[in-house]
Amino acid sequence: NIYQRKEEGKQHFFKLVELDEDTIDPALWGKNFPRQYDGYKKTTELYQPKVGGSEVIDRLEADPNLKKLFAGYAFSIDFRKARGHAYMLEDQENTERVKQKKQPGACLHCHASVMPTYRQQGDGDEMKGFLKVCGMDWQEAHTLVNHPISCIDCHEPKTAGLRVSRPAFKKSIVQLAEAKEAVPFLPSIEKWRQGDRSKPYDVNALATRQEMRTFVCAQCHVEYYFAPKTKELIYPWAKGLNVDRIEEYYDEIKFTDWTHSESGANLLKAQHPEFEMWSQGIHARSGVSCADCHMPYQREGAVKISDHHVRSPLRNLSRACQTCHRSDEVEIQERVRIIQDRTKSLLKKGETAVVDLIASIQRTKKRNGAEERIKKAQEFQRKAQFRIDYIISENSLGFHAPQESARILGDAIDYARQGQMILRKEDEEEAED
Amino acid sequence: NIYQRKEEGKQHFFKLVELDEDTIDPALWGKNFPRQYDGYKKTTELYQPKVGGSEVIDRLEADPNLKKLFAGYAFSIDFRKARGHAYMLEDQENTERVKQKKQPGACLHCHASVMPTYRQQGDGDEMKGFLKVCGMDWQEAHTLVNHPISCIDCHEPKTAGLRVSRPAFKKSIVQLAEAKEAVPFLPSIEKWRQGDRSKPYDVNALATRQEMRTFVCAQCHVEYYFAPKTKELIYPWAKGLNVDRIEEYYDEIKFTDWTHSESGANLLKAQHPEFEMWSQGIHARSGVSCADCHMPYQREGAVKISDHHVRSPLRNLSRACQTCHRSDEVEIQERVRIIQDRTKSLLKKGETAVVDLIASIQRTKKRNGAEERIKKAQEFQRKAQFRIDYIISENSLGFHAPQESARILGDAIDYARQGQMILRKEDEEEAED
Amino acid sequence: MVPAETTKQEGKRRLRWGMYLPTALCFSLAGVVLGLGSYTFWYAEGGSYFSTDPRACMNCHIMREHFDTWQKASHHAHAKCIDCHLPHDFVGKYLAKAENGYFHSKGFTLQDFPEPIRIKPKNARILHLNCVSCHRELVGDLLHHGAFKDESDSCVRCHISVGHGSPR
Ligand code: HEC
Ligand code: HEC
Ligand code: HEC
Ligand code: HEC
Ligand code: HEC
Ligand code: HEC
Ligand code: HEC
Ligand code: HEC
Ligand code: HEC
Ligand code: HEC
Ligand code: HEC
Ligand code: HEC
Ligand code: HEC
Ligand code: HEC
Ligand SMILES: [Ca+2]
Ligand SMILES: [Ca+2]
Repeated sequence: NIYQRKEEGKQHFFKLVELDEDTIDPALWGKNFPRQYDGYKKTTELYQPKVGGSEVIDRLEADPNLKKLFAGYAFSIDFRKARGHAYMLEDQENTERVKQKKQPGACLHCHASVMPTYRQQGDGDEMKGFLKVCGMDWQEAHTLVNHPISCIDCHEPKTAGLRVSRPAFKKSIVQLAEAKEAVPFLPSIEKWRQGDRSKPYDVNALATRQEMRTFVCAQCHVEYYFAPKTKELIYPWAKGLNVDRIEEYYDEIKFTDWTHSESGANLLKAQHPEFEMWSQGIHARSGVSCADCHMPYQREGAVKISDHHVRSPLRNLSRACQTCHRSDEVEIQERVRIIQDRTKSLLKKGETAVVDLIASIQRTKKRNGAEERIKKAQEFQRKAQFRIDYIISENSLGFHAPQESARILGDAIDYARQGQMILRKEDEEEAED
Repeated sequence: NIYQRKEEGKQHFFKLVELDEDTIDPALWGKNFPRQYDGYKKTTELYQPKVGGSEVIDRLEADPNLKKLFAGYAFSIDFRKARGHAYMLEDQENTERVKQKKQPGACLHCHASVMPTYRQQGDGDEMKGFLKVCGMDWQEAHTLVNHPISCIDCHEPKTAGLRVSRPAFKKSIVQLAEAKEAVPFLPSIEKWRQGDRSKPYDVNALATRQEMRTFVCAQCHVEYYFAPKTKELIYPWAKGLNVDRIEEYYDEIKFTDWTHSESGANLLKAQHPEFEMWSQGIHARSGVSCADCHMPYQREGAVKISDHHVRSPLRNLSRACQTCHRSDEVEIQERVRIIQDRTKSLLKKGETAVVDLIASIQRTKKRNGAEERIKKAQEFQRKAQFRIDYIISENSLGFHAPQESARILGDAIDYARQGQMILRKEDEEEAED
Repeated sequence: MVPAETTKQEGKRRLRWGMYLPTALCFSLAGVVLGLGSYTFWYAEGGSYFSTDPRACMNCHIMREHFDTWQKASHHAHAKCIDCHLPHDFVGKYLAKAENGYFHSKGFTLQDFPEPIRIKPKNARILHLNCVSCHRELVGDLLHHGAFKDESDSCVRCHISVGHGSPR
């Protein structure tokens, strides 16, 4: 490149500390990069409205439908709103889902700075260590880690360039690359697909920088499941990132997270599919990354840095949105509100429909002879439940892909109501079973 | 060639013909404004894929559900895709809805250049003439007009500035101004609301130029009804422009367009609510007008003119979209397709649900004693039908407001399925009626 | 502003460019000739095209809007057309001028360019590098850590309005 010379910037930072792959302690990184460290530390800030005196928003309390929807599963015991990155390990330790239920070591993949542990457990082979730790009991695995997310999880220690570290992501993105569904929002994968495919897609080598600004987040902010026996953590992308493809994938491998304690249906649990939802939205198609909105640039003295106080962009609208959108803050806020209100209104209807369906199944179960129809109704519950849960657990309340979120909820409503219908008969109809 | 190019630096405009409020003939306007006239004439172009050898797309043939949904109403006899403006009068003359059914003179308000007729019939008072013509038989009124839309319908003849001419619009926008629902996308109305309101909102005096670039279209591309006795043409905006507000309005005045011939439900007909749907979208909030996309600027030599070949922007993507959106044409096309595909998929489910509901009601009607429940089911049909029809008859297939369109369809599905449910009983339930 | 740093590496590149200079000049010439001849080019005031004066660009009415919007935009006081649109280094500047001169003359004469006029990918990269060159002080650290290392990102992605106001 003839103009490459200009790419070389002026250097303002000083290498005071030698960092390597085992340097988890962010304070050490902070010696070299004090501004980023300052931002990172702010993820301890609590900014949610306090509910009932506690600092935690109890989602089960905020929406009474949830207990019913998740009946029989750990999420009906304890389910809270996410807090800042600083709390990720502590919040996992404290959730009743871990305290009251048996969980695998796989949980730690996204809640701790875990790479050195993987290497250690795998005798230098991080994939091997990853698999080993996944299969441990949570309690055992937990003794092997001691820090929430740190710089090393997103940065390569020599240059501080971005890279992904997480084994589950590295493996699953290979599956995605090999899937058929188009991914125009991930140009490096589209490009790899055009090639000879002799080697699997290698994310750290091939991803564009702008993709990396999303991929580092997609290491964790994704839908996942644990392989039934090994408890290996897997992201269900082998058919694509659309919710319908993910469901197909689960159906094909006959996967089930739990059996609903009231209806007996075999259900799927959706968890924070932010990456998947983002991928269906107009921002992804326009090349806007997670970091653009959640870690916008910020001027600090003579230099610009990425704001490492990862948080809701609504708390930082001017930097997060206004370079691209010229409206004033109130207007931008209002646009987000409208999108989220529409999502909420459909979500409420979806939840009501599934709750109704659960009650119908429960009532119908009391009599004999309806087994076939109950089975069908349970299948509808599975489809509807996964979709409303997809929106419940996606943390932007529809913002990351407004129309797609509404489409998913429309489908959910239709499935739930059809499930109910199967359990009812028109007055004129003969009993079929 | 390059000499000419240099010449075109200056714009020439010669007033060759004196125009006044009675100059309907666009050819006369064309003497002064030949470029705009050239564009206008192109609205004769037929560009839809030809179906069955005909130049007209038969929507009833394309979607067999429609006959069922509109059973008992004129729209089940003949319903086509819109064509260019040049055809508006001819297409109304030829529709079986006019040939086989009695229609009022009100129909002509949006299909002919009708203002001189109104003044003539009202002895100089256009409001009076408007009301008189509305109440006539279509056949009688039709003899009073002879030209589809012309320049005079959107332009003031002295300056060629934009203005709205249509009485129904002028009256209805006053109602909208007095409504409670916020209309941030119409700043001149918000401003009027802040004022002392001593005089009703006067659209030609108060609207901004950018609003006028939408209002001239909103004279016709709107949902409407005829007042039951007088057949006065009215736009149902007294509570706001959102579909839920419009439904409330109709329910409050107990309005019904027709009674479904199979289910007996009293239903509403939605017609081309482009303006209303646009108002709920992000483009409206961003101040983007109908003319920006449907009449984009086009350079003719050194002069920029508005493309008077009003048509689908998909046939003119670069001018219609690329001034604001930096993506290439294929990508823009793809974005529209994705939005429209999502809408289509939900619409199909909505139609199926309403068709199912109609069948349920029909079956249930055969027995006695279910009157109360049938009545409730019919109410659900009304709600669901209006919403799916709102999307069917809105001609952008969701593009003008993607998430809102999906929300409306989600609601429609929920209502239709609830209607069905009322007619069914769970096996365990006692018959209630 | 930060004075251009002359590093060893930079010197090396200059040298390397010295080797290509003849080729570049050829291209440059070919560009002008292909651009429907020097007559066209001069008639359309191709001469003033090489000037730093923004009014030179205005010689074509087609550039009028860009001139007008530039006058209202934030950089009116800081940068002229060529500061943003032509490479700041000597060789690149003339190569780009020749190539762009070709497209400009061709476009203007044949009126066959697509509208709205859209910046070509190569020129978008030149533009980006010009932002960097004036703002190196501010964004230097970002570049050091690999930011903007490929063409998936550019300053203009967020700051498109600095030259001609916001398109939306
Ligand atoms: C190693 C896993 C991991 C990575 C990588 C990660 N996150 Fe998180 N993130 C989490 C977890 C876990 C939480 C919830 C913490 C809690 O509630 O205790 C969270 C919480 C959040 C929150 C909520 C913060 C709040 O204050 O409400 C946001 C926003 C967020 N992450 C965005 C991002 C973005 C953007 C990136 C990439 C730049 C990213 N995350 C990378 C695991 C991760
Ligand atoms: C694929 C990455 C990933 C895995 C695996 C994972 N988490 Fe999380 N977890 C996250 C992210 C991202 C958040 C923040 C977003 C949210 O709250 O939905 C989060 C939030 C949480 C929270 C705070 C909010 C809440 O749900 O109450 C708890 C507690 C939690 N996780 C526990 C667990 C447990 C227990 C497991 C294992 C069964 C687990 N996590 C596995 C990524 C993960
Ligand atoms: C165009 C801007 C934009 C992009 C791109 C974006 N987000 Fe968001 N995100 C938002 C907004 C706005 C919200 C809603 C915040 C709220 O409700 O407080 C949000 C919410 C979230 C939340 C919940 C935060 C909270 O405080 O509850 C998480 C987690 C999140 N996003 C992660 C991601 C991830 C991961 C990506 C990339 C895959 C991403 N976002 C891409 C704008 C964006
Ligand atoms: C959740 C992921 C994540 C974590 C954790 C993280 N960073 Fe970053 N960091 C990013 C992203 C994304 C960028 C933007 C990089 C780019 O645009 O190329 C960035 C950029 C940087 C840069 C380049 C300059 C800049 O500000 O853009 C430095 C230096 C840096 N981070 C240091 C740190 C340090 C020190 C820590 C720990 C205290 C840390 N990072 C933790 C995601 C992370
Ligand atoms: C780097 C650029 C960029 C950033 C940052 C960004 N956006 Fe966008 N936004 C876009 C683009 C591009 C579009 C697509 C439409 C277009 O081409 O203008 C868009 C579309 C939208 C839309 C309409 C589409 C929809 O999904 O309804 C909304 C609303 C929106 N953005 C809000 C936000 C908010 C809120 C933020 C900050 C949290 C934000 N954007 C940050 C570039 C950006
Ligand atoms: C006087 C009433 C009236 C006005 C004013 C009006 N339209 Fe129409 N428009 C119609 C009618 C009627 C049709 C259908 C004609 C037919 O199918 O024969 C139509 C058709 C159209 C079509 C479909 C064209 C095609 O080729 O498929 C578009 C697009 C359209 N109008 C946009 C607009 C826009 C934009 C404006 C304002 C700049 C506008 N209209 C103003 C009555 C009007
Ligand atoms: C408020 C304005 C308005 C009124 C009143 C109106 N139309 Fe239209 N009409 C339109 C517009 C706008 C279109 C183009 C959009 C479309 O096809 O939905 C149209 C399209 C049509 C078409 C072509 C497409 C189709 O539906 O087959 C016919 C025929 C038609 N109208 C007949 C009538 C008849 C008959 C009446 C009176 C009962 C009437 N119109 C009243 C505005 C109006
Ligand atoms: C941001 C651009 C944009 C704006 C603003 C806009 N439209 Fe559209 N409109 C479209 C697109 C795109 C379509 C879909 C065209 C297609 O499917 O061929 C469409 C479709 C239509 C159609 C059907 C055209 C056909 O050929 O079937 C009509 C009629 C219409 N719009 C009228 C309006 C009116 C009236 C307004 C203002 C109240 C408006 N539009 C505002 C972009 C726009
Ligand atoms: C459906 C409405 C409509 C009709 C019919 C119509 N125009 Fe226009 N016309 C517009 C709009 C909208 C503009 C843009 C005005 C603005 O931006 O202020 C416009 C602009 C113009 C202008 C100003 C220059 C320009 O091109 O922007 C002239 C002159 C003009 N029209 C002449 C005509 C003539 C002559 C006819 C009939 C052959 C005609 N118009 C028919 C809507 C219409
Ligand atoms: C005059 C400016 C303008 C024109 C013309 C325009 N748009 Fe937009 N568009 C916007 C703005 C502003 C947004 C909102 C997001 C933002 O602020 O960037 C937007 C958002 C969008 C979005 C994302 C929001 C959504 O509704 O999903 C799409 C898709 C889009 N436009 C497509 C188009 C197409 C297709 C056309 C041409 C038919 C078009 N636009 C014409 C300004 C425009
Ligand atoms: C401060 C930097 C700056 C200056 C000075 C500047 N421009 Fe630009 N120019 C831009 C940017 C930014 C773009 C948009 C590039 C893009 O879309 O990627 C642009 C785009 C253009 C385009 C292509 C149109 C498009 O939208 O892609 C033309 C033509 C142009 N400029 C001409 C000029 C002329 C003539 C002048 C002087 C009167 C000028 N520019 C001054 C930054 C500048
Ligand atoms: C000879 C008439 C003429 C002159 C003088 C002129 N332009 Fe242009 N310019 C054009 C035409 C014609 C196009 C469209 C060419 C195309 O898209 O292929 C254009 C396109 C451009 C583009 C975007 C297209 C691209 O190739 O990236 C930029 C940027 C630009 N001009 C900048 C300038 C600057 C800066 C100047 C003055 C130094 C200037 N122009 C002087 C006629 C001219
Ligand atoms: C010829 C030098 C020069 C060029 C080229 C240049 N700038 Fe600037 N820019 C300045 C100066 C001088 C200022 C004002 C002082 C400051 O903030 O450094 C400025 C200010 C800014 C600002 C802050 C004020 C504002 O306008 O928002 C931004 C952002 C910016 N430039 C971005 C860019 C981008 C992006 C480009 C390339 C498209 C660019 N600049 C090209 C010299 C330049
Ligand atoms: C992803 C979006 C994004 C990109 C890409 C981006 N910037 Fe910025 N830039 C911002 C934001 C946000 C601010 C405001 C920071 C603040 O207010 O603290 C900013 C501020 C600036 C400022 C003004 C700083 C001040 O306050 O005076 C300049 C100059 C600037 N950027 C130049 C550049 C240059 C040069 C590039 C390319 C190397 C670039 N930007 C790339 C988002 C971006
Ligand atoms: Ca899951
Ligand atoms: Ca109606």
